[in-house]
Amino acid sequence: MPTVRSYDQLREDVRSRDRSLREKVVSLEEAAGLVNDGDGVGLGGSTLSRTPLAMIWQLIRSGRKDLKLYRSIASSESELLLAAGVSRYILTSWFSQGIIWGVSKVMRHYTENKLAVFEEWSHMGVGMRFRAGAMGVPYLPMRTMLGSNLTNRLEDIEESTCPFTDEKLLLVPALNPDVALIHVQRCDAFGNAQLDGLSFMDIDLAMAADKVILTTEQVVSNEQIRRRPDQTKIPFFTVDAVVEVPFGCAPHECYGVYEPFFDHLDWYAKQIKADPVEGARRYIDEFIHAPKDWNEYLSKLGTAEIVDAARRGRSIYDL
Amino acid sequence: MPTVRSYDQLREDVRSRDRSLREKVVSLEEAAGLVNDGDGVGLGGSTLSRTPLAMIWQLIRSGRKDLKLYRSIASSESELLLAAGVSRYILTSWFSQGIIWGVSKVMRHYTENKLAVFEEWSHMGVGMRFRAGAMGVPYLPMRTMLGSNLTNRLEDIEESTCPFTDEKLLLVPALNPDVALIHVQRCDAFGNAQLDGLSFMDIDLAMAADKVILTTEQVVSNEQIRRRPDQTKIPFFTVDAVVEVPFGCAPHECYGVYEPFFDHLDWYAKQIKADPVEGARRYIDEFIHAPKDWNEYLSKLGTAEIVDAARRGRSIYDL
Amino acid sequence: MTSERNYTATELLSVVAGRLLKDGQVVFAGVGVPLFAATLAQRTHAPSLTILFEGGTIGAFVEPGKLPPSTNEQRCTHRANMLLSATDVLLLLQRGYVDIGFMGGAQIDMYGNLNSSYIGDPDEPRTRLPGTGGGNDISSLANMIVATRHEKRRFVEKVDFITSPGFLDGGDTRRGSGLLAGGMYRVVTDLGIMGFDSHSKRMKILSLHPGVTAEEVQDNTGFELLVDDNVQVTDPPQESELNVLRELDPDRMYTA
Amino acid sequence: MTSERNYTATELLSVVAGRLLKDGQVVFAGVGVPLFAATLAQRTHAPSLTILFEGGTIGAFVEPGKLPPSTNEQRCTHRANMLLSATDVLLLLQRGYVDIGFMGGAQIDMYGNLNSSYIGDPDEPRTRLPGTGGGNDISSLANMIVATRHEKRRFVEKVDFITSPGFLDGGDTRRGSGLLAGGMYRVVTDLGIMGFDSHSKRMKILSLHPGVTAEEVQDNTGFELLVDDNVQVTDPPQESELNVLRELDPDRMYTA
Repeated sequence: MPTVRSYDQLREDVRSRDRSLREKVVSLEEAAGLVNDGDGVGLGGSTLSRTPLAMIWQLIRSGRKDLKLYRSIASSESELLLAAGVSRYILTSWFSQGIIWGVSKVMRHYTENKLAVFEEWSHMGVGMRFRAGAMGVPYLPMRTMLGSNLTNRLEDIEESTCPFTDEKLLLVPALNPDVALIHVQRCDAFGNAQLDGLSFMDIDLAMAADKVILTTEQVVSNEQIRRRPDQTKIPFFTVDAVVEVPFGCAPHECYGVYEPFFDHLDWYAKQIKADPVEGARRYIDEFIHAPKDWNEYLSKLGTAEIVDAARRGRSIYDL
Repeated sequence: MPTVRSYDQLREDVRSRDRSLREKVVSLEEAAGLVNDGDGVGLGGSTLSRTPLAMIWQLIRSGRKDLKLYRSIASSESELLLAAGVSRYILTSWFSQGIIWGVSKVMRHYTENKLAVFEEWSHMGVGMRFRAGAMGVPYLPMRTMLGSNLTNRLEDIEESTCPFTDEKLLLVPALNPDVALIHVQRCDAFGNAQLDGLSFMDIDLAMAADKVILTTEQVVSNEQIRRRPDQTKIPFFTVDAVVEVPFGCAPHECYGVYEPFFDHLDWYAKQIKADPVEGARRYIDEFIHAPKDWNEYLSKLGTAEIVDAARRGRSIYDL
Repeated sequence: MTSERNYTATELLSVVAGRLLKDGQVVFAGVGVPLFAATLAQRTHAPSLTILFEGGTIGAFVEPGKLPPSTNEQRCTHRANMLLSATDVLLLLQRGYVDIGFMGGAQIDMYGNLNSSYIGDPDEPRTRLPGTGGGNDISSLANMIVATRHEKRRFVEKVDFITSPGFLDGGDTRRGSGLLAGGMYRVVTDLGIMGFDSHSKRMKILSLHPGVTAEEVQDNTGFELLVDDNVQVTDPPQESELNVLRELDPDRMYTA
Repeated sequence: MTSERNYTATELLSVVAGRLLKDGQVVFAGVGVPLFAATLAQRTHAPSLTILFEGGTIGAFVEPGKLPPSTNEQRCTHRANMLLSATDVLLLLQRGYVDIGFMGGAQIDMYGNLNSSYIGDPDEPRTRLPGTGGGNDISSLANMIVATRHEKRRFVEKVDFITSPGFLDGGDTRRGSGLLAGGMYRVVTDLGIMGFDSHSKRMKILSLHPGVTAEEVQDNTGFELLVDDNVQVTDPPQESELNVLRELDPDRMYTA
């Protein structure tokens, strides 16, 4: 398959989408039905922030296979997707458990044993690829990754001479994921989404994807959205499903609502450190497969941690 | 001069700017001193919206010459700059007095008599040029203007074959104005600017320009800015001067603060219709040169119109 | 044209253009007829249609009596779903999210090319027009509806300047120029509805308004029109449709 | 190294790196030493210095005891001047608004190339490291300060993989690759401060920390270091500097 879809195909793929103003609130299970085995899946947020964890949790429960993952910076959510057998391929710029816990031992196990591929682009490279996809152009020019060895390992990249300045530029191809999973603080039933704080690459990702599944802390009325349309960051017609999932990023953070669940993540890191494969598998069994629903999962994280994470989350607005 | 600056030159031009966190509130007169005869000047806003009219008013009073104007869509502000002899060149996509008053008769007089150049790019073409300038790349690829006659009259444009898809693309060159004039609802003394409502091309314009002069309805404390950093749209280090000018877009509008002064604009349009050249000159004498300061100019617009425009402006938030 | 009709030309254009829109579509509209047409469609057969404005507004709702002076002022944004930068709203077209764009122009030719830049030789123009705005972008990327008065000076053999591309020289020339999407869909005038032949891309009469003949349309056109084998007669504007328009523009500032 | 010193290696690196920053600069910083260095500079000689974080934060202010876990969480943004998307904050580098970037890596070579991708053959790596993140972008576009422990296994003749470009093969090779801006500025370690020869672009000792000899530095380096004709002795960290650091990290989570 060529890296970049032809414009004819790209247009046809958008044309066939239902872009009407319609309500699209569904359950996690129903939303997972929109993701097909083998899909390229863009994950919103970055590192420990606004990670669409509830949707990832559901995809693992639903037994999805062979997903190709795209994320600006990958963390424990991608460890779980590898360890659960949902994915064997991730395109990202950095894959770590988080600076304080060091390199991802799950990633090391899977990549060093050639059980999974970690395709490495620079952070801006990932960003330019989503942005080209969002803009409907086949590539964007940029001035990094040149000279390094990153480009040696990538096929889908072109060095080019600028017709205006004769300078060397790198052309990076558009990335249009089959589906994007994005968590937001609030959106309406149509999918008009408002994001607070850091947006990472989520807006470009939403515009670039063929399909968008939003999870949201809260579904609000369309009236509320219309009061400040300049706060809407993702337009409804790019969105295919809306799922209301309070604490939908736990144990990661959602800006202004909760900070990361550090104690849980510390505990998780210890399990992984002891045995990356078995530790992750046990974690997945206990926290992902065993709970009967998302709320039971949250209850396993513990009320004290939820309250503490929420207290810290809200404090960002205490000025 | 080549269309696109070399990257070496672009970087040197930024490097030499004072980007420190420093207060930069000045008067209109002082800010006008930052604009040199012959400069390429990007005008913020669009049509009748958030036009940096106070700064334009001051540039006319200060007798600037040979400015090259760049604006997404041009309206009466550009008529005044032509008629006052400040500029003989405008790059824009549309030059009208506004839909309800029809084509700009001042523009017609100056262009049809070859007294001024109106260089026409498509609206997205202008946008892509500012965006390339903002991104630090020499060009961006796009899919419009192809096939039309617009490209015939432009030298600084390249048709190109996409190395990924073999599709035809148009490459449009970066536009980095010498100075950008932008009006905002509020900013702090450092130049951290928050915009409400429609942003047009102002954010790209600010990032692209070598120098930014902000006029603002209100200078607010840095503390207020820091309360919602996700509302800041222009970073202080791109800004060279901040001028507090209430009603600084009059008789155009400032989103959420005042709508256009329709009666005044109707009256202006009548003067222009009767005699584009003399009408504009008389208007410039009476409304730009004669008043002793901006407040006296406002008083000539009349209290009733100011109050009415403000009432209509605020009504946008009445939901 | 019938003399007993109880609607203005603008109202006729708005009603006929509005009927061409389908529910669920995303429509790029300017002020005047396009906005009336799209709003009328929203309030009749297409409630989930979305209106975009070039100034950056997504999901506009026009309030009766508060029509915006252009698509770049705050009135456009009242109760909108989202605001974008002008560049980003145009990029929605390039990404393919927009189905239909509305367009006008001082001249249109048999291939639907539009001129809003120069009357006469562009080097020595008789009239310098306002220029493309987003017109070139919209007509390069979306399916276009042109709504305009039907006049010979407007419907010309060859436009003096192609500001907004239709089918260029017909046949496959539009595609050959690199314009892979969009193209002219319909031309709606006070006389009829025109489409374009699928091969030659020449303008073709599809429907005649009540009381209008094909000859009358041809007489008001500066090039030879094709005529569809199965020409329809346009249903006249209904009272209910006209009522919506008159509610939107009670002072008849735009619909007169 | 002196044994009587009253500061940790991290504190030493932070102080020395902080002194390299100039007032008014715009600095791209990660967590750990870079953030300590930049914040220390802000609170001492460079009050109008601006800190950017890769996650999208402009003008960060670090609060004592509330250090962010990475540059992508909300703690980074508390009392910031502005937030941008991750892509747009990286584009600030490309536009040229950023003076200095901080960088680390598992390996660095004599030309300042950094490896944070693979130890061993990239096709059969002994260790797959976390990767570049924004490191490649920052080192392609800004002047770089590397702050790291001085260990032979880290300072290698040739990195296994160039994740973040220094001067590539030295001389003009960086420029020849298309990287027209930025480049290695300083390498700060627990032993000294290194710069790069203006012609060959080889790493060169500029300053030795108190009690450290050039031989000691060479012994801990896997390639031949140049030595500046005029090598300095680093001023030891001052009490006032250490106090700032200890106030920022009272639990010594990061400075220990």
